[in-house]
Formats: sequence, structure tokens, C-alpha cells
Amino acid sequence: MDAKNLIACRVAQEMKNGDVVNLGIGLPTLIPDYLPEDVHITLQSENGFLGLGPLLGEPIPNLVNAGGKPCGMVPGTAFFDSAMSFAIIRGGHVDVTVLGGLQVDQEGNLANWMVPGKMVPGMGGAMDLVTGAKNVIVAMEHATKDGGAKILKRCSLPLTAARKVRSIVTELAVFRFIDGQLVLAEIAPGVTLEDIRARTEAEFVVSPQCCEMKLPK
Amino acid sequence: MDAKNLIACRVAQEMKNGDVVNLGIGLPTLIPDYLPEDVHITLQSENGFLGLGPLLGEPIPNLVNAGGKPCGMVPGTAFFDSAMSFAIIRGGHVDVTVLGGLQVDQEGNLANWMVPGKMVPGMGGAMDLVTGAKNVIVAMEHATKDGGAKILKRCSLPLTAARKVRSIVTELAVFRFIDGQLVLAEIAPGVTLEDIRARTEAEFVVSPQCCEMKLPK
Amino acid sequence: MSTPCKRISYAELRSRFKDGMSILFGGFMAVGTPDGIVRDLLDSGVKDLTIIGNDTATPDSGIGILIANRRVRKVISSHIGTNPETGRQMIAGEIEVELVPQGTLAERIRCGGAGLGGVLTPTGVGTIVEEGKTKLSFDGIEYLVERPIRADMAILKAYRADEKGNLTYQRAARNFNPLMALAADYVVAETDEIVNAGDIDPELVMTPGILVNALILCGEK
Amino acid sequence: MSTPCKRISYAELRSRFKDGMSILFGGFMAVGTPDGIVRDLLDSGVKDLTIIGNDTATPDSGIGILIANRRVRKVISSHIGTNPETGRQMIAGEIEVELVPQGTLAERIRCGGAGLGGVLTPTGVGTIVEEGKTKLSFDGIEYLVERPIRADMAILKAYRADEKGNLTYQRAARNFNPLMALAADYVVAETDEIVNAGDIDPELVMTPGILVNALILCGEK
Repeated sequence: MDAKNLIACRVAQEMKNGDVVNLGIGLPTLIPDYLPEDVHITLQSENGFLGLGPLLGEPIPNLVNAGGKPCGMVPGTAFFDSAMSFAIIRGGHVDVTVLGGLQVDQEGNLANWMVPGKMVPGMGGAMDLVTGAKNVIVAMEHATKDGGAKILKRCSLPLTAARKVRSIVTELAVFRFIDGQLVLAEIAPGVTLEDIRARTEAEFVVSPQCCEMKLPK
Repeated sequence: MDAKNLIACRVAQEMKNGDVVNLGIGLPTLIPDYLPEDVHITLQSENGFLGLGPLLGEPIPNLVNAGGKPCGMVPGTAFFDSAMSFAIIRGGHVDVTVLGGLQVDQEGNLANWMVPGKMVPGMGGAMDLVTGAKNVIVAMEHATKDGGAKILKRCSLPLTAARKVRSIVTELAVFRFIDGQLVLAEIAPGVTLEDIRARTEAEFVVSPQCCEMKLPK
Repeated sequence: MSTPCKRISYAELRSRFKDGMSILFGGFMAVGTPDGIVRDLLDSGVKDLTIIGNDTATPDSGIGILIANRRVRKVISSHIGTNPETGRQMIAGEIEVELVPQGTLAERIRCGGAGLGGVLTPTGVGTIVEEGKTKLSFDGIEYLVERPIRADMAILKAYRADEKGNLTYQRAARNFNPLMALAADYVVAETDEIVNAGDIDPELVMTPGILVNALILCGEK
Repeated sequence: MSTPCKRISYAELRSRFKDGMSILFGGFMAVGTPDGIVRDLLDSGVKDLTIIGNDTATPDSGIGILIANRRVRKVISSHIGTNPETGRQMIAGEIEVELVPQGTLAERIRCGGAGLGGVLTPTGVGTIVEEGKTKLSFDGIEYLVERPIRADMAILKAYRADEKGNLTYQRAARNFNPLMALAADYVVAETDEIVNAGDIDPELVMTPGILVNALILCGEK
């Protein structure tokens, strides 16, 4: 299993049956493949519906996910406009949002929408999702391609939202924000605490219950 | 024709073909009966639809006007929720609203929703309608039952909205607010300027074009 | 997807009634009010309620029966004129009444459900409605800052529901119902019919099922 | 009621295009964007446009073709990452781009159409989005005051319209369209079909016809 699939697999274990979930584009879209059999979630798509499902067969006209890609829908789907979509998101009616990150810091700040002067795609729905969802999970590779830390003392890039991240899941570890403190909760198989310290700039405490990363057998 | 019907008949002549109109309960609901043949208006009902029509035959389930009375609907009716209903009203998408008044003053203030300590029905949709409609017409009898003036220098009752009235139509006269000034525009047949002065407390000017009230032949 | 049906009984709902609770109720002159739930609130004996909705109907219809039977401590509403009992109790100082312009009431409830801290409305400027409120001016126009409303429970009247809680409303019975579905900690809808998931056109769903905690079938005993 | 049908031709619409005008456009990654109207804007040669919508699609789809062909002076949008040309022109200083969180964009357009002076949102607090904005705190929570957006014209993509202008949208093509229908001085919808008044279920109408000035049938020449 590569890093992305490992992360998606671990994040999938965070979902509870009945959760309403919004998945960012990229890595998070792999998560439904790894849900436990007894966990059924409802996927919210910020372009205007609840009931996103996998594409089965031919594309359906005007049915795309928030990445603009053809998708499917489950029985009991509901369509709505963008104001209602974000009333649902901002109003706390989404249980979990999973997004990628460029940087997360030890205060729970997330930066994932721009690199000034280089890449300015825009925040899309990310600021509202991170502000409004009950549980914000950042799912990302632990370090940059050239080995730099992404879990920092303080984000240097423009923030997506301040102090909203609840968990960080990487291919090396699971961190949680508990009482405003970054806590190492799980370590991936074959990884040492020293490996994590070496690739993490943020200050964190190791949970007394810190264990091996919980993955399905 | 009694005073109420005379007023409704005169107000009906104010409507232009294609107007979107919200009619208050009571006297204003008589207006559609007096529309010129070539004037078709769309009635907005603040409880949530456009396309209000007369009740033809048996009541239709869950179809009532803003007074809670069974009504009909025309082909091309659209239903919506209360937020949309008032987005339409407040947002200036209603061309004309016609409401009754307890008092109107020479600054264009309207009071029509409460008499402190006596009658406090609440403003319902009136404040939004008077604030948001493009043209606010007050349709009311010229004086109180005991002969007191209702068109005043300054309203003594709590206001519905400040400086929003555009026209006042009574059984005696038509007034218009022009450049912030109350202007007498029309006088009903058989009524003299002195009659109007006697029953009007507000200061007003007489339009150079002041004429007999325009009623259909 | 094996979602269990959200249908419950009046008895199950009754366990959630608490003295002093706040309730958002759908309806406009009782059209769109869940009469069975209101009747059960009355029968349950629950009291000191704060009720929030467009109007207080009449002493013997819609939410009005709770007022006539003195179960209400506070009313937030745009219009109470059709229920003389509301006005009488208000003037006698027996209940508190907060009158809110209808469009502002809709927006305040919408804010409560949408995670917004309020809206700026021109409605009420220059009237007693502005008393005690923050005012902001932009481009020479004054606005009142109107704050969100939420409640412990929302009671809705649907026309057709599916087992997941997706709701449709019928004609003018829609009114405040879809707004209230987002603005309460517990949302229950009384519905004329419950169908299978997928049996309501997804375009026609007016309240997504994730917002609805429970369904009661009209006339259910 | 003898309402005349609101259908017009592209030629009639074109007479309303003006250099420097502002345009609200429906769509999310071009789904729900009226491609025929966008193509006609391009063919008309109109320039210096301000365009407002969720995203700028791609250089050869949706609204993106207007950017690729340099007809746009300013973009107000939540996401431009799928159209490299938008980012390139922005960094080169050739166009102005205002990035707005998607939910805030929806609310600002909604305010523009609903006569509201703005909304208070927690989104963007503590980020660069708050720069230059009025902030209000209630109960210890900070909010940004986000102001309305309106435009000279709104261009919508409908699925089915009736001759009075009542509109329905299909699936995820709804997105910003119903909000924009209230927020422009002139509203035109490109639609796959025009039916008689009364042929759309009144419950299913997503934009009431009074908001729509004109209809263009898809593929009309």
C-alpha cells in the first residue's frame, strides 16, 4: 500500500456509521474504498448535493463531484443550491471534512490554498468547510517532496482557517489536538518516534496511550 | 360604490401590465376586481408563492393567502419558502405593495401595525414590504371613524417604516410624495379642496396638474 | 446503504419534551404546522415553553392551543393578531412576546441554521424594531444587525418524507419549515406519507434527510 | 393571463452587451454555465468584463474561454486553479482577481438579491480574507461583515423553463444559478426546453419567472 492509500485507509477508520462527510479532492476521495463494512456515511458535495456515490456506468448529465468529475448518486440523494450547500457546511451539519494540507501548525492552523507568487488556486469551499465542519481531519503526506516538514510550529503560508484542525493523519502518524495541544496518538508500523521527531517541526506531546497505527487486518 | 370599493378601484388604475404586486389583507384584496382589462399582474403572497388567484371551486389543500384564507393559483405559479419570499420582497422584486394605514405623515412615514396598549397584532410582513417594494401605496379611508385625521404632520403611532410611502389613495383624494413633499394629485368627484384640507392634518401642496380622481367610466 | 428508517412514535418523541424548552414551529396561520405534535405537546403537560414561528394562529388551531392552554412563557413571532389570547396574556404580563418582522424572522432562523452570526437588514430602521440593536451604515444606507435564532427542537409539517428523512412540503405549507430544519438541536417532522429512499425525486427534496432526526406519520397512535 | 413568452434570440441579447459590464455567471466547473451565451459574449467582441462566479473553469470550457481570449478585466471567484490562464494573467497584472470563499460568495450574491446589507460569517476570520473588512464580535465569536454583490447582468443555465420564465435546473447544475437570478439588473437564462405556463410543477420551480427577463433556447441560432 502506498502512502496515499495508507493514509486514506487510516482516515476511513475515523468515520462513524451515519456520519455526513465532505471529502476534498485528491487523496480524500480514496477514503470510501476503505470504510469498514458496517460504516455507512453520506457524502456531501459542496457543488450542491448530499448522496454522492461512485460512478456506475455512463456519466449522468450534470452530475459531477466538487472536482468537476462525473460521479454517481445513491437512493435518497437531495440536490440544492450553493447557499443551501454552504448553510449545511457552515452551520455544522457536516460531521467530518477531510482535506489535504500544505502546512499544519501546533495551534491547529491549516494552510492549504495558496503559495504566494507561485500557486494561487483559491480557497474554493475549503475555508467554509474547515470553519464549519464538526471534525476537521487533515490527510496528507508527512513531509514535502524534498523532505521538509509540513507539521510546523507556525504556518508560514496564508491560513485556510485558524485553530480548527482536530486530527492529522499521515503515512507515519496520527496526531490529535487535545485541549489546544498537539498530541501524537499513533505511530505507523515500522516507524519510530525518532523518525517522527526528525520530520516534524511542531512541538508535540506523546499520548500515554500512543499506540501502533490502527489499520484493518 | 362604497368608500372601500372606490379606493380599491382607484388603486387598481395604478397598476401597470406585468407588475408584481403584493396586496395587504382587507381593502387591498378588492383591487384585482377593478383591474383594467389589458392589465395583468402577478400577485405575490408572502406566505410563499407567486401566482395567487381567486378561489375557483373547492379549497385546495394547503393553498391559502397571507390572511390564511383559501385561495386559487394561476398557471405558472411558483412556491417557495419564507426566506425566498422575503428575498423577493426586500430585494426589490415586488413592483407595488398596497397596504392599509392607521396613520401616514407628510414625510412619507407609515404607521399600520400597532396601537400601544390597545392593539398589538404585530407587523407580520408589512415592515419588509414597505421597506423593499419599489412602489408603496397606502390605501385607506381618509379619516378615522370619528372623523379624526389619519394623514398627519407626524405619525404618533409606532412606524412601520420611515419615508417609504409613495402614494396615498383615499375615497377623497390621491396624494403623491414628490421630491420629499406631499402633493395632492387628484380629488374625488363631488369633493372640494376645502373638504380635503378640513380632514387632512398634514401640510401638502396642490399639484398644478391636480385633477378629478381618475376612475374608469 | 442500509439506513434505518427514521420513523418514531409519539411516545418516543414525548420523552424529549422538557419544561422550559425552546421550539421552532413551522406554519403560517396553522398551514404547515404539525398539528399532531402540537396536540401531543399539549397532552404531555410540558410547560414554560419558548415558541418561535411566524404567528400564533388562533386559540383553537395550530400552535395557538398551547397559548390558550397557558403552556407558553415566551413567543417570538411576526404576528399575533389572529390569536386574541396571545395579546391578552401579553398585556396582562403573563407571557413575553418578541415581535419580529417576518422577513427578519426568516433570516434570523436561517442564520441560526447556516452558521452565520447575523444579517444586515434595512427592515425596521427608523422604527422601534431597531431599539437595542447594533446598526451599521454602508454607502449612506443604515442597516440593523439581526442576530441568529436557534432552538432546542424544531417541529415541522411535511407532505411526503422518505425513510432517510428527506422532506417535501405541499404548496403554501412550506413557509418556515425548510429554514427551521437547520436551526434546532433536534428536528422532527410530522408527515402525511413515508416512502422508500429513492422514491422522492432528488430535485424535489426541500429538506435533506441529514437535517431531520425523526419522522412521525400523521395520525400515528 | 396572456403573458407573452419571454423567449428572445441571441441577436436581441447581444444588443445588451456593453464593454466594462459586470456579469454573474452560473456554474461550477462549467456545469450549469450557459455555454451558448458565453460563446456569444465572445463572438460579440465585448471586453473589459467583470465576471463573478464560482470558478473560471478551464481555458476552453465554460466562462474560461472569455479569460483565455482576454475579454475580462476583473474576476470575483472562489477558485481559479483549474484555469491556468487566469492565474497567469493575474500574476502578470493583466487582470484583477478577488478570491472569495465559496460559501461567502454564495451569501454575498444572495444578499445582493435579497435587499440585505451583508452577512456576518466566521469564515475567513484569522486569514487574509479578513483584510479591510468590518469585524463584529458577539458572545466571544468574531465574524466578518461580508457585503452584497450585484451585477449588470446574470447569465443562467436552466434545464426547463416555462414561457413566463419559471426555471428548473438539473442536478448539480443548480449551484449558484438560483442565487444569481435575484442579483442582477437583467437576468437571462439559456434553457434546454421552453414549455407552456403551468407545465412545470409549481413545487419544482427553482427560480420564479418574475425574476427572469429573458429566455434563450439552447442551440437557437
